[in-house]
Parts: sequence; structure tokens; C-alpha cells
Amino acid sequence: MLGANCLRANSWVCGAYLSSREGQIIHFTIQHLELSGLSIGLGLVFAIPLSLLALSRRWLRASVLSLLGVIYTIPSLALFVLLQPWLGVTHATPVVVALVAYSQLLLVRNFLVGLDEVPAEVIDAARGMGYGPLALLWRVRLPLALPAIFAGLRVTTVSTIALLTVGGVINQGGLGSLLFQGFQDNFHAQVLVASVLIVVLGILADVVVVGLQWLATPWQRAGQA
Amino acid sequence: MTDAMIRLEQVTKRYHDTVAVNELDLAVNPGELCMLIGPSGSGKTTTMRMINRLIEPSSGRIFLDGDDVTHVDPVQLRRRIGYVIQQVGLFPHLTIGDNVGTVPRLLGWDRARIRARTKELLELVGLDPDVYLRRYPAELSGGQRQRAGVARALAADPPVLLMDEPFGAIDPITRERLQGEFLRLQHDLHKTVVFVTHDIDEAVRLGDRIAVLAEGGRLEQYDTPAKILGSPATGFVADFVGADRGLRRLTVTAVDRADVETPPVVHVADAVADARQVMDGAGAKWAVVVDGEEHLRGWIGRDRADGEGTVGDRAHRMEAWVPLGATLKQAFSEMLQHDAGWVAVLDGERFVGVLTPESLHTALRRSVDDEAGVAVEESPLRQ
Amino acid sequence: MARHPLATGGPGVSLPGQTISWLADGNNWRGVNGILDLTVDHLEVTGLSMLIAAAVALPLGIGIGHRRRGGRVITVVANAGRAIPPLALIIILASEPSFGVNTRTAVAALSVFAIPPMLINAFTGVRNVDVDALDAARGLGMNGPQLLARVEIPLALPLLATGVRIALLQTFATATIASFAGTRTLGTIIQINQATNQEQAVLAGALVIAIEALLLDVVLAWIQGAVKPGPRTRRRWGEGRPALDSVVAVSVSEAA
Amino acid sequence: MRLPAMRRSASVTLLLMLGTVMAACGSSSPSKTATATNVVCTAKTGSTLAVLGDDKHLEDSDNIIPIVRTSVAQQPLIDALNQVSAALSQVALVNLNVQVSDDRVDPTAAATQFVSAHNLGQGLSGGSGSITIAAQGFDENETLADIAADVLTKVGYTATAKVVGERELYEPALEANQVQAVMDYAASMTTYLATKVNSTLMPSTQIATTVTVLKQLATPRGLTVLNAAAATDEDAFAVTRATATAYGLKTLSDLATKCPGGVTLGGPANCPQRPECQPGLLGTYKLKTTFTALDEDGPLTRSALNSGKVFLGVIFSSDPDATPA
Repeated sequence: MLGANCLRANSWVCGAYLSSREGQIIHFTIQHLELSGLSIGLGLVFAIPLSLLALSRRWLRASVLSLLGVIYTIPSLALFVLLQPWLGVTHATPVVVALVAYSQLLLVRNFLVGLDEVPAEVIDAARGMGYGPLALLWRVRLPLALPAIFAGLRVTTVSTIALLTVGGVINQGGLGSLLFQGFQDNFHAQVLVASVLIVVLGILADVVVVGLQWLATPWQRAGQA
Repeated sequence: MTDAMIRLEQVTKRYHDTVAVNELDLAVNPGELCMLIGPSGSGKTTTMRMINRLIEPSSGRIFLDGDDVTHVDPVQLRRRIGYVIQQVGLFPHLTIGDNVGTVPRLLGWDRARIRARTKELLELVGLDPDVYLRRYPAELSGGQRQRAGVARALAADPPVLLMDEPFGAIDPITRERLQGEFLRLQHDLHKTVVFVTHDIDEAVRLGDRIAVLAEGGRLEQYDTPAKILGSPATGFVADFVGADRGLRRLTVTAVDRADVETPPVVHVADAVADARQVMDGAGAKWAVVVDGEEHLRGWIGRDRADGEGTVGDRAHRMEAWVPLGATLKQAFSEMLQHDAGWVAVLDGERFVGVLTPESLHTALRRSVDDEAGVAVEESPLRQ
Repeated sequence: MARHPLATGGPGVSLPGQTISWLADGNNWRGVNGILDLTVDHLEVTGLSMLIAAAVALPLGIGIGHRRRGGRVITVVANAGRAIPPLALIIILASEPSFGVNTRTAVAALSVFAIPPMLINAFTGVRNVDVDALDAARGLGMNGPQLLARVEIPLALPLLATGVRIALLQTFATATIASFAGTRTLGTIIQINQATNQEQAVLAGALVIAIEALLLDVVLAWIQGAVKPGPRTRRRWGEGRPALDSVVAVSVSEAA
Repeated sequence: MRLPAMRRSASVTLLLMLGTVMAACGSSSPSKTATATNVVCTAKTGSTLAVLGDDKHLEDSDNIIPIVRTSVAQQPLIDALNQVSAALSQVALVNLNVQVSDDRVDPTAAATQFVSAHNLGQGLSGGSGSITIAAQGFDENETLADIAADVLTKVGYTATAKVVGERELYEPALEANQVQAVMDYAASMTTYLATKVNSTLMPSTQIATTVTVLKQLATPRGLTVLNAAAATDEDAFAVTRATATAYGLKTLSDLATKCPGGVTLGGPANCPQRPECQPGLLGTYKLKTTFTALDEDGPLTRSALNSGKVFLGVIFSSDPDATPA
């Protein structure tokens, strides 16, 4: 059975590829999920203190956002490569660090936009009823900023999963590596399967984040109901 | 007056070069509804917000129930003071129940007590708990949201309530109803309330006492609505209260027994001839018809009193009447509404007397002269 | 500075040092694989793709925006634009014999990905034009096309320019990756030297790409400022930089 | 229907892009034609390739040869890998490539099948510790690394194959103990080590001589050279079948005589530095070439050859598609 005909014909759509390379496909898919999940997770972990820092001073806000904007402008491949000497070639640290850096602009800016959009009268009422500054942030301003934060998270999640693919050209890109290897071996089925999987992962992740938002913001549901 | 619930002593608020409030002395007694009124820039909202220290006073002292709260922890202080604002500020991400339970939760009450208190308050402000407890603010109308706002402010049963134009953004009809309900609530709860408004009618209707503030927080006059309307202390107050303050007087002066006239009274069972005789004797063109227990049954005109028969079957129904204690304004509006020459005054069911335009006018002048102690000739009504 | 475990560079001279000297070396700039030549190829590919994408995206975005309907389509395009990795399409087209490994294929792929940002921002720009302004214009007796030309497009210009700017930066970055699928761009410096582990050249290439991208961004920010109707406001660095990915602006409104 | 306002304001946006392109096209990009002193050969497009004969033996003995770190060179490992070399005839190697490159069999599957077919690792045991076998980024070498890993696992090691990349990447990794073994190519490794230490030693066409020279270079670097296999995979130079027939080319010497003006050459980026690549063509065959860096017998080289972008392409001699001219 080794080498079914559609494999030999190198056709784009070839079921035999899935069965013959199942292990490899699963391996790279898991690696893709791990790397992008890690990047998004770390992105959130860094975005919160960064946002609070940006909140603390007026001028800080502008310079934090423009710094993140500058990073965002640097083409992904260039940043991956620039980080390699410091973070090592043989593992994915440079790619993860770069993806985390890219995610900051969207996460921090949406965090701030979300906090800005909290209605003034709600804050005034809360302070008037005896909410201290911390309680005000934690129990009033953050929950109300959630819709915008989730919007940023949605975009970041999908674009991180897609951007990881670029790591494939330096053999650190999860499904991106499978895709690029497929190109180098001129293996059509592998190229197509890798590409479709990346897109499917992106869409599934988007659905998950929308689900999380649906759970975390009951009042929005009610508003629309 | 040491027993004032809220006392401001020489309270001043300076923003670098402008003075928002200038050495204000104000005392609000327990259970009193004190209205703060004045044009924008008069510092009325600033004054109110200094009481719960949302705005820190530049100098002077603030006493709450006798304690000097000028330098206590503001966060704890605010939990002892109810706070209602025009845009309500309900927490959009919390249900109405959780909104109302906010301060009790901050004070650490246990869940059962909070739940009970929340239900009780929602009923108090006319929102059915079974329907509204789990609703979100977005699902309520403006009026309902404001009721929830008041309920939230009263949740921890604070002795003092600060209200910053709470009904400002609500349509006139609902506002009228909310004001009525708030008066009924205040009647039951006897909270000490500082109520900021720019609407003189609202101040007159709700206030036990009204503080009229001018530019820079200068207290022009602090007195009962009747006094403010009847005898404005300064030109500023007069202008502010408005040229038709006489009309507004009507809303604050109640109908008194001394004001009514006693027209000829006939009994429903009397003969028409007797009625005719009574009217001719008094030179009156009409007479009031009552029954056995002095209950008003109607009236009979001289022109209808010819021939035979009992007064009862000739009497007209009496549309225009007001209860004793109603305001002169209600009496006037009844009179105008039914285009009647006079209005009957009843004490419960019993007929007391009638008011004619003439007697209404003297009643109005009487209420001004007594209060202001001013001789009739110079009474402002003359101008 | 941790030595690169696999570096074969000369002993002693640190990596940054080598990178700088590589950059300082004149003949890395001239010649067929020189930086100047590759920059020209890079801008050619980017410019061409942008032209094609703009010819499709701008009229379409403005048209749909003008009719105020089709918001759903735009959101789908936005999501798709984000979910599909450009490298995938480039490689698929390069692997397909009928397209093959050449500039034409790369331009085709790049222009596909340049469309979403411009389409979204053109649509949003026109649709968000203040309704009162439109009513006033209709009131003055403007017909459809005049409305579009005299009111909607001028008012939508800032967002239109943002869309073009984002698309241009995105295409410039993606063009770098296209070198790994056979298109001569600045990425070629990385692709060639990475295979032979000429690490300092790879770093130098990455540095050149990053700096050129930032320069392009500054120029675009300036042009965008010029395009913005209304009073010139002094803009601090970064202040004028609208959301680089104003697709987020759409998504924020989508989500909220 | 003219839209004055639209033309005026929208033109700024279009100008922006036109400006970018105009600036780009305006400057003269150097023409890429070969020097035209005498007869110029132009490539003919085509999808089948023809390998030109190495009549002057530029390509030395690039037999497959296991190289391991001396620190892991215990007897079980040596015997196992030598068994692999013994089994690797030229036919076996080409067959492996057909399976993996054409039939798209998974390299690991092809490897396991090869190991069981030749019952490698039979009667060997006692291996312990973990061994990482480096592999270059193309199918053949990945398969060979998988075969080595299979056999070593049978013998008791925990062996894994790992794609590292070109020799410039895996040789330093070998010395730095990041990887412990590699299925290398004798002549190429010899040249690489020689240039690395500026030695004048050279591989030869005879594998035996090449191995002695390789051992001389490798041992001081802590590397042990095992037995060479019969199978070889040198660089081969190919043109499209159409070009071969057009110019009647059979061997590299024919090419040198038919196209004295020189030809365009495409291949892996390190070809200009490798004596058996571009320098060798000039030295041994007096063939001038202008080089374009593409890849290691990958899609870039193939499409450049097929589309006529390059006249001559570097491919692997063991590549199933490469039939002699």
C-alpha cells in the first residue's frame, strides 16, 4: 500500500496523505497550538501590567502605545531573525517572544479603549457609594472594559495563529514548518493540508474566544436578548 | 443648633483663581429635605459633593450627625451617605438586585440580610422584585432606572441622602409621579436629604427648606418655600424665584377654614319655596344644598327655585370642590377647569364653605402678610 | 551577549560587530544580490501588488460603504484576511505548476492580502460619514455621485489613507517572506545567507528590512497627515499614528 | 461625468502608490544577460532534466559515510552504522529516493522497511545512552538519518533523527555535542573540513583515498569516520532535455566547448564556496558560470531550470528524475 496513486501523482487533494503522515500532522498541529497558545497567554500576562503602567501617566500612555506601534511595524521574519542570536536558533523562543511583542499593541490599546469607554456617571456613582480606587478598578472599570478587551483578544488570537506560520521558514513555526517543508519537497498534499489546518485553527480559536466573551459578559447577552 | 444632622461651617472651595463656594454656613436638621438651588456656577453641586467629600473642601469644617467628618476616611464616610445622581449610574454589568445590594455588600452584610433588604427596597420604590431582581439596567426604562438608583442609595439605610438633580433627565409626567412618590417615601423614612436642583417648581414642591445660592456659593436665602416665594430676601432671590412667584405662592399656601365664605345653605329635603325665601333673604343668587349629615349634594340657583317641589330634585351636581388643606393652586385650577364662580371646600365628606375668586385672593394675601410681617400696603403683591 | 551556539563566525569579533562590518562593506550594497538592487525589486513587487489591490478594494469599499449595506461581508473579509496566513497562499501558488515560482505569482498572492485592510477602511470611512452632513448635502440637492465625491470620499479620506498605509506596510512585510518562495525581495538576503549560516549577513538583512519598514511608516504617516482635511494639528511622535491595525477599529465595533 | 472634487482629493491616495512604483521602476535595474564576447547559449524550457556526464571526474567520491563523535564511538554503535553502510548500494539508495520523493512514502516508514528488509541490527546489542542523528533538510538525508536511528534503537540506544540543515550548521553542532552522529557524504565533508582548517588536503575520485584523508581531518576534531557505503550522492549538473538536444550536450566538457561564453548556473547558496561546485566547473572544465543562489535541488532550482531562468542547475546524482543526457 506504500505510496497510494494520488500521492505518486502529487495531487493537491489526497486522502492517502492524511493516513500516511498522521503522526507528523498531529505533531505539528499540537506544536502550533502550543506555540500560539503560549504566545497569546504570555501576551495577556504582559499586556495587563503594561496597560496599568500606561494608565498611570498621560505621557506614559502615548509613549507606550507608540513604542508598541514601532514594534508592530517591524516585519515578522525580520524580528524572528533579529531575536535568534540572543534567544537561540534551535528552539522556538525567538518566535514566541516576537509574537508576544506583536500582540501587545492590540491588547494594550483595546484595554485602554475599553477603560476609556466606561461611562463617567457609573464611576461617579461608584465612588459616591464608597468604592475605593482598587475596588473601583477591579469590580467596576475592568468588567465594563471586557467587551473591548475581548475584541482585541479575538484579533490577536487569530493573527498570532496565522503569524506563527512565518516561523516555518526558520523551522520554528508549528504547522508553518510542515507547510514550508512541503514546499521544499514539492509535496502538494502536505502544503494544502498544513494551510487548511492553520486557517481552521484560527477560526476555531476565534469561536472559542467569542464563547469566552459570551460567558464573561452576561449583561451584553441580556442587552441583546 | 447643635442637633443639626448636617452642618457646614465656613466651608470654602477654591480652584486656583476661582472661588466655587465661599465660606458657606448651612445646617440641615434631621429628617429635613433641604433643597440647594441656584443658577449654574453657583456651587450647589460642589457644595453637595463636599458633604460626602467627592470634592475636598479647601477650608472650613463639615459635621455629620455631630461628628467632624472633614478629615475622616472618605471611602468609609460615603458608605454612611446615600448618593443619587441624574444619570443614575447603575452598574450595567450587575443585575438590579446586585446593584441595590452594593453598599450593604461593601459593609459586609451577610447574603440573606442583603437579599431581604434588596427585596424590601425594590418594593418600597415600586419595582416588583420577582420581575426586576435579575434584570439588567439595560432592560429598564429611565423612570425605572431612577427608582432603582434611589433604592440603591437607601439600601444601607443611611441617615443622610445626597441627590444631584435625580429627576433632571426624566420626562415631565414621570418626573411629577416620581416626585410624588419620593415625597411619600420621605414622609415614611424621614431621611435628612440634600437635594440639588435648578427647577424652582421642584424645589418648592419637595423642599422643607430651600437654600438659594448665588455666584461663588454665596447663600442668598435659606428658608421655607413659602417665605422664599412670599418674601424673597434679596433682589437676586426675587429674580431667581421668578416674576410669577406669586402664582408659585399658590402651590405652597393651604386652604384654611378662615378663608371660606358661608353662602346660604338649604337642605335637600326642603321645599323649593323655603329655598327661595332663604336666597331672597340673603340677596344671593344661589344656595348650597346639603343632606342630613351636612354632606354636600349640589347647589340650586335662584332662577331654578320658582314653583313647587323639593330642593333635591332641582339641585345641580357640584363639580368644583377641593378638600380642606389642599393648596390654593388646586382650588384655583378647579375653579378654572369647571368655569365655576366658586369652589366648595369639604372636610372629608362634610361641607365647610365655598371659595370665591375674591376670597381666594384675600387668602393668598393673608398667607404672605402673616409670614412676612409686612403691612398690607407694601406687600409685594401690590407691585 | 550569548554566543550563537552554531555560529561559525570568526573568533573574538562579536556578532553585532560582524553585522555592522557586513553592512559597512560597500559591495554588499551593490551587485545582483546587493541591498540596493533587492530594495528596488522589493518596492516593485510591493508597489505592483498595492496598485492591483487598491484598484479592487477602494472602489468596492467605497461603493458598499455608500450603500450602507454589506457590513456582514466586510466582517467576513476582515476575519478571513486575518485567519489565512499569507505565506500559505504564496507557497500554494508557487507550488502549483500553472503559476510557478515567479514574481507574477508573488504579486498575485500579495495583492490578495493587501485587499482586506483597504476594503475595510474604505467601507468604514464612507459608512461612518456623519449622517447629518449627508442629510444636509441631500437637502442642498446633491445626487448620488456628487454626494459620494463632494461629501463621502473627502470625509472618508483619513480612514482611506489609514487603510492604504496598513496595506502597504503589511505588503512590504509579506514581500520579505515571499523570497523563501523564490521572489527576489529584501528577504532574499536572509534566505541565501541563512542556508550557509552566514549569520552576520542574515542579521544585517533583517536590520535593513526593519529599518526600511520603519522609514516607510514615517513617510506614510506624514503623507496621511497631509491628506487629512481640516486644521493641521501638531502631532507628537506616535500620537498621529492611528491604530496601525485599524481593522481592530472595525472589530471593536463588531464585538461591542 | 467628471468628478472634479473626487479627482482632486482621491488622487493623493493613488499618487502615493504610483509614486512608490515609479521610483522603483525608474532606476535602471542591471540587465541580467551573460557577457556576450562569443557564442551565447540560451536555455530551452522543459519539464524533464538531463544530467551532463562528469567525464573529467570533478565530482569526487561522495559516498555516504557515517561520522560520529568519538565520545560515543563504542563498538555497538560502530558495528550498527557499519552494517547500514554495508547495506547501502547505489540501487538501494535510488530506490529509497523513488519511494520517498515520488511515491511520497513517509521517510520513517521507508526507513523501517529498509532496516527490516536488510535485517539490520541483527545480533547486535549493548548500546546505551541517547544519540541524536543530524539530518540535512532534504528527503534522502532525512531517510538515512531515520535508518540510522532505527538501527541504533534496535541496538539499545535512544536514538532520534533531527533536521538541522546544511553542513555549516550540523558540523559545528557535531563538535559542540548538540548532535552525536550524521550520515554524511565523504568527499564533501573532506573538502569542508579541509577549507575549515585551511588544509591543502583534497578528496580524490577513489573512495579509499578520500576516507583516509577524511579520517586525517576528522579525528583531531573529535570525530570518528566509519565505513563508507557503496552508494554515492554527488552534486550533478543538469540542463533541460530540450537544451541538451538543442546543443547536443552529453558531458560537461561538451558544454564547456559549445558555450565558451559561459552559462547561468543555479544551485545551493554555498556552491560558489564549494570546490566541487562552481569553482570546480571553472577549474576542471574551464566553464564560466554566473551563479544565482536558489536551493539544494529544491523547487526553486527545479522551476528556474524548467522555466529557462538558469541554463545549468545543481541537483543530486541520486535524484530519481535525473536521467543521464
